[in-house]
Amino acid sequence: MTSYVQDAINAVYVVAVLVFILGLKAMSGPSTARRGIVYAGAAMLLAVVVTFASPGLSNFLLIFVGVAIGGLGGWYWARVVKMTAMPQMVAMFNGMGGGSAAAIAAVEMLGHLSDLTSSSLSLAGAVIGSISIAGSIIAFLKLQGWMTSKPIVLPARQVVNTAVLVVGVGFGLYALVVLHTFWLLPFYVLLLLYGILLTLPIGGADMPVVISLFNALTGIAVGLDGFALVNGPLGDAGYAMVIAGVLVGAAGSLLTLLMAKAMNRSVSNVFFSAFGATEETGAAVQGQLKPIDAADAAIQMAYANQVIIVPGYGMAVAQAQQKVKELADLLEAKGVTVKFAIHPVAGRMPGHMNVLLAEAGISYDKLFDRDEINAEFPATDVAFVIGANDVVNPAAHRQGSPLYGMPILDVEQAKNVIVNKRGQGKGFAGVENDLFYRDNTRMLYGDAQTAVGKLVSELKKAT
Amino acid sequence: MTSYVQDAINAVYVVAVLVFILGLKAMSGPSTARRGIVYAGAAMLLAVVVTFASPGLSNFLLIFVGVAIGGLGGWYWARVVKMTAMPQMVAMFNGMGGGSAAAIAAVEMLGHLSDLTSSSLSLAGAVIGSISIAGSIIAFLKLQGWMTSKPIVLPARQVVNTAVLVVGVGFGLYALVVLHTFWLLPFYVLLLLYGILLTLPIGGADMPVVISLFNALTGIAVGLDGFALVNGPLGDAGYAMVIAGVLVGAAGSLLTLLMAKAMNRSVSNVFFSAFGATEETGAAVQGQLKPIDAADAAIQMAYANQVIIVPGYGMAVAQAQQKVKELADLLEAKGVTVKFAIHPVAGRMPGHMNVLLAEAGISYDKLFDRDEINAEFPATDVAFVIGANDVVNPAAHRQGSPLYGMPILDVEQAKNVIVNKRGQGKGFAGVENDLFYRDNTRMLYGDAQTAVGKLVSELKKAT
Amino acid sequence: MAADIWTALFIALLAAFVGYEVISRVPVLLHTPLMSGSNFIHGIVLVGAIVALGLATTPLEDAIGLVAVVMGALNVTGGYMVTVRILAMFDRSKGKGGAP
Amino acid sequence: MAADIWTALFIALLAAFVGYEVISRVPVLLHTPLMSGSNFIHGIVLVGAIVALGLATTPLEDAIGLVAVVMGALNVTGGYMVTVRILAMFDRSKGKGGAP
Ligand SMILES: NC(=O)c1ccc[n+]([C@@H]2O[C@H](COP(=O)([O-])OP(=O)(O)OC[C@H]3O[C@@H](n4cnc5c(N)ncnc54)[C@H](OP(=O)(O)O)[C@@H]3O)[C@@H](O)[C@H]2O)c1
Ligand SMILES: NC(=O)c1ccc[n+]([C@@H]2O[C@H](COP(=O)([O-])OP(=O)(O)OC[C@H]3O[C@@H](n4cnc5c(N)ncnc54)[C@H](OP(=O)(O)O)[C@@H]3O)[C@@H](O)[C@H]2O)c1
Repeated sequence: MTSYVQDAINAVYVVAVLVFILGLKAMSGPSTARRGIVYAGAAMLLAVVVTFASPGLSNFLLIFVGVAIGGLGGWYWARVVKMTAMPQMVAMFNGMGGGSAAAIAAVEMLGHLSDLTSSSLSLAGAVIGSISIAGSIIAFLKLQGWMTSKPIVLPARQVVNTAVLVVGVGFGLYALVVLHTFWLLPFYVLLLLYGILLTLPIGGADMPVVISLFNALTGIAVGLDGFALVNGPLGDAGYAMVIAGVLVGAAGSLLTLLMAKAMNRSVSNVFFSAFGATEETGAAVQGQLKPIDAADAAIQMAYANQVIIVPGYGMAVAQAQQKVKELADLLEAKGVTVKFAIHPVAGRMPGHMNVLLAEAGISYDKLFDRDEINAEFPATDVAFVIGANDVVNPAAHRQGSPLYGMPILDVEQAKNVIVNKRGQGKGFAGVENDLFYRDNTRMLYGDAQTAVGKLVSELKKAT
Repeated sequence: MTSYVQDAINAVYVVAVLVFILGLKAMSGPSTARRGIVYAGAAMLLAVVVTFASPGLSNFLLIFVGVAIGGLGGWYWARVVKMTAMPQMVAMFNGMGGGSAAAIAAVEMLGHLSDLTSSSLSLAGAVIGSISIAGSIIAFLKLQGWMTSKPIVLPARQVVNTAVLVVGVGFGLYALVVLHTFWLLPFYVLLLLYGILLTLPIGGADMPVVISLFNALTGIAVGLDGFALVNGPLGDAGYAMVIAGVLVGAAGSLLTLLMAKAMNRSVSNVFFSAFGATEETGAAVQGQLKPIDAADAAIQMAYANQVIIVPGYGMAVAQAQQKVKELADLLEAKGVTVKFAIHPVAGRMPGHMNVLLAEAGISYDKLFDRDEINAEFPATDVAFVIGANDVVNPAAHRQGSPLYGMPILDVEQAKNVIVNKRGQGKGFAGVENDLFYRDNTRMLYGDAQTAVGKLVSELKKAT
Repeated sequence: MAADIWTALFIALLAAFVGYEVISRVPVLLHTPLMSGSNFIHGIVLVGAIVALGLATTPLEDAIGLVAVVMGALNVTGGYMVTVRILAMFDRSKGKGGAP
Repeated sequence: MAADIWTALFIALLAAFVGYEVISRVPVLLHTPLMSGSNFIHGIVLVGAIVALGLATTPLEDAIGLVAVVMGALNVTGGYMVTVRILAMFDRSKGKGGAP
């Protein structure tokens, strides 16, 4: 009997793994992405449900309570959270996965410390899972603004961090050797501490890369747990964990590298340089900032043939996307062609601008990639830069600049450039931007929401 | 002890599988391809060598003899064979793999007919392996010219073939059910027969697709054998077979589809339509063939600014590549720019033209893809087509033609076209080619080797 | 036991390749949903957590197992929901082609 | 036994994905060497053949096992040699870039 049940369960796991892979594949193309996640979700549900039929389980009440709390909590939280808080949400749920992996490893080690192969694998899973949960929580706190998003740089941190890691792992290994579970306690404490220390010196703006890396790490932790459990209670479900975990581990590692590359950083640079803490580079810039007021800016845009709007991080923090949509609609009503130039790493997460503008109801076919739109700037009357800085910084063309090599939007070639920002704040990379000092550039100061709001009222008045 | 040996062997298999995958990956890019095969070869050697250390083996003398015969034979044969005979060589070695898989399955079934799971898997491996070896041998005979390469169409073949397959598999299943190995004999005989019958109606020109499909099938047969052996004597070596086999099965299936697509056929069409046996389509063509003699052709080329040479199947069968090289050198000596336009499916195997021309010593940077060169024809004085037909047939632009949709080389746009062929023979697709009747086209009749030879002597005379 | 580790290694090796290949050509635009989607997929950890809690014998194991289940469930449902919401934002993409 | 079939299924599933992904964007030019190269890789059948012959007990099994070994060895060495020779033809490609 049990054998048939086991076969049926295994079949479900095999199918689930198949669908996960197909789902992930589908998720890497824009047109198939939604279908991918829905299928993967169905497969996951199935895999979780059949697990209840695994032979020898007890504790069903507790399991139900746990699944209910976590499931409803996660569902609710993810539904109500604002779109702009998505990155920290991903960080949080990812951390939960790492925590779960660490906890499973703990249960396993408490029960079967004597099986050296399994415990070693569990220990490895616990190391990685603990780092992932602690680090992810710090990332969450920083992005949520419950903790300064500035890099926090402790003295001698490389030495201290390494020491914490080594001593922590040492406690774990000692527990395996002397077969005494007590030593797992300091092991976990130190590993969690290490995760915190590792993440503190990283600035908020680097967080997408960090989250992606912790995501990959959690995958690996899950895979290691699966490894450890294959011969024990889990059987082939262990393989499903190994596959899903390693899959995410590999995919996530690659994604981390791609993300870092897209913003012209290296991963080790993100983790070990405390970028943004001290940096203040940039050659002295010639020229003057020339302000413009909302009325004049509105007139310039209203009489333009074509306006290209370049949104950046400032638009996101000011939540100005609705106003921007109104502005675009008004301009179009006046016969102006309005396009949006979207830089891939504008904002603070990949695809940030697309997500916000789409949310505000701006039609997707007005959004253009760098490659699609760069050639159009020379023929554009007004380029309106809203809270963007690095992605339009011509310093990227100059060797020696920290931005050197980053592909930028060639805004400076437009006939007129209007830049909205609050003051003289630098961009994420901390580099001066001489675009702002050019002859054809005017500065429209103020918070993006207010400033664009004023433009909107000016335009309405003019009608 | 054995356990450590076993671990070491397993580690080698894991590494071997890793290298196979990397090797295959490398082989799909032109610049890394050679490195890929060399690494894969080293991994294979290692995997074979450690297998000798597997616990419980005997019969070492026989094994050595077998490996020596097969190894030296394969090595020698593959070294001495002419480059033009490569496709049938691949077919042959692939068939050997299928045969080996079928034979392993036989040994397995003879020894352990009572284990139903393993025997069923072995039986499946035997079915596929037998088809693969028999079919591959027919493909070899056809391509080698030891058998007519025309499709051989037997009456009622669909019915007969299906019957042979069904009855054959029936014998095999019967053997498993009654646990009597005798019935494996008619099983093997009928399956081999099926492989022959399946391949007979396929014309020589379709063979690359067929070989690729049998290649994928052999992979699957090897995978099935591995599957069957995992729990038995092979242990984790079985997994190595499963992975390598399924890898090739999947890669080979995809490759088969890609190949069929590149020549505008479907795989089922290849197998079930006996293409080329009856077909004789093509609208009536207006106009006249206008011959040219070698002297005039030579003069035209010598006074051209640019000559584009378009080689095809006829050049390959005539083995004219050396003469073509001479021709190109002479023209260049006279200041003529000479380029080669290579259609991806010119000839009878993918990459055929590149291989032959490169072998003749023509520098690779004179060979151009369709995409690279098509735009150049209008500015070309002479396009010289040597034994190509379908790949330059403008009928591909006309809906309704069997060639419709195939991307072609737009030779007809050159100022002058000189076509070398032996007579009025049609191309592989059997379609009339009205390029030959155009006003700017002249026919240079004769076997490619002779005709190009004459051109060469004319040019030498002129110097 | 030892043999199964090798099997698991084979599996891990292949899974790593699949993961790598699947992601290797993804547009920057999809980095965030893809990160979130793969976050959801390691939610399979819930399966392990259920088994761990289901087989727990001491109160301490029960407690840690419960934590594992709650966290795993948070991962899996939250990860799913976030991904669906992010992708919903991209849905207007219909008009503009995108990858093949 | 039954369990191992599932394991092997996992492995086969993953291997199929890897095979598919690895080949999915290959230029026509490389179809022939790639066919030949994958032909070589299923030469791993020789490993199975060696074990089969090594464990054969009756004369009939010996004979069939020997055939399996000979054929497997032909596959593996011939497949290797042919691939190397075909690729050697492409070696002049150096000058002209090619895929990254
Ligand atoms: N997309 C990603 O995945 C990602 C992830 C991490 C990091 N990054 C990095 O982030 C940068 C993104 O470039 P970006 O051009 O979008 O932004 P940015 O270079 O960070 O510049 C943002 C500008 O907006 C202004 N600003 C801030 N708050 C504002 C508000 N409320 N209203 C109006 N303006 C405001 C700031 O100047 P004031 O202070 O004077 O107002 C600042 O100069 C790149 O360097 C990229 O590498 C991107
Ligand atoms: N590359 C591949 O992988 C592959 C594989 C299978 C099939 N195919 C198919 O093969 C075709 C290839 O096109 P193609 O243009 O290269 O060849 P083709 O269409 O087959 O035409 C070859 C021409 O060469 C002439 N010819 C034959 N022997 C000759 C000789 N000794 N000297 C001079 N001319 C000779 C023939 O005419 P005469 O008889 O009048 O001389 C014939 O018209 C396509 O249809 C393709 O789909 C390609």
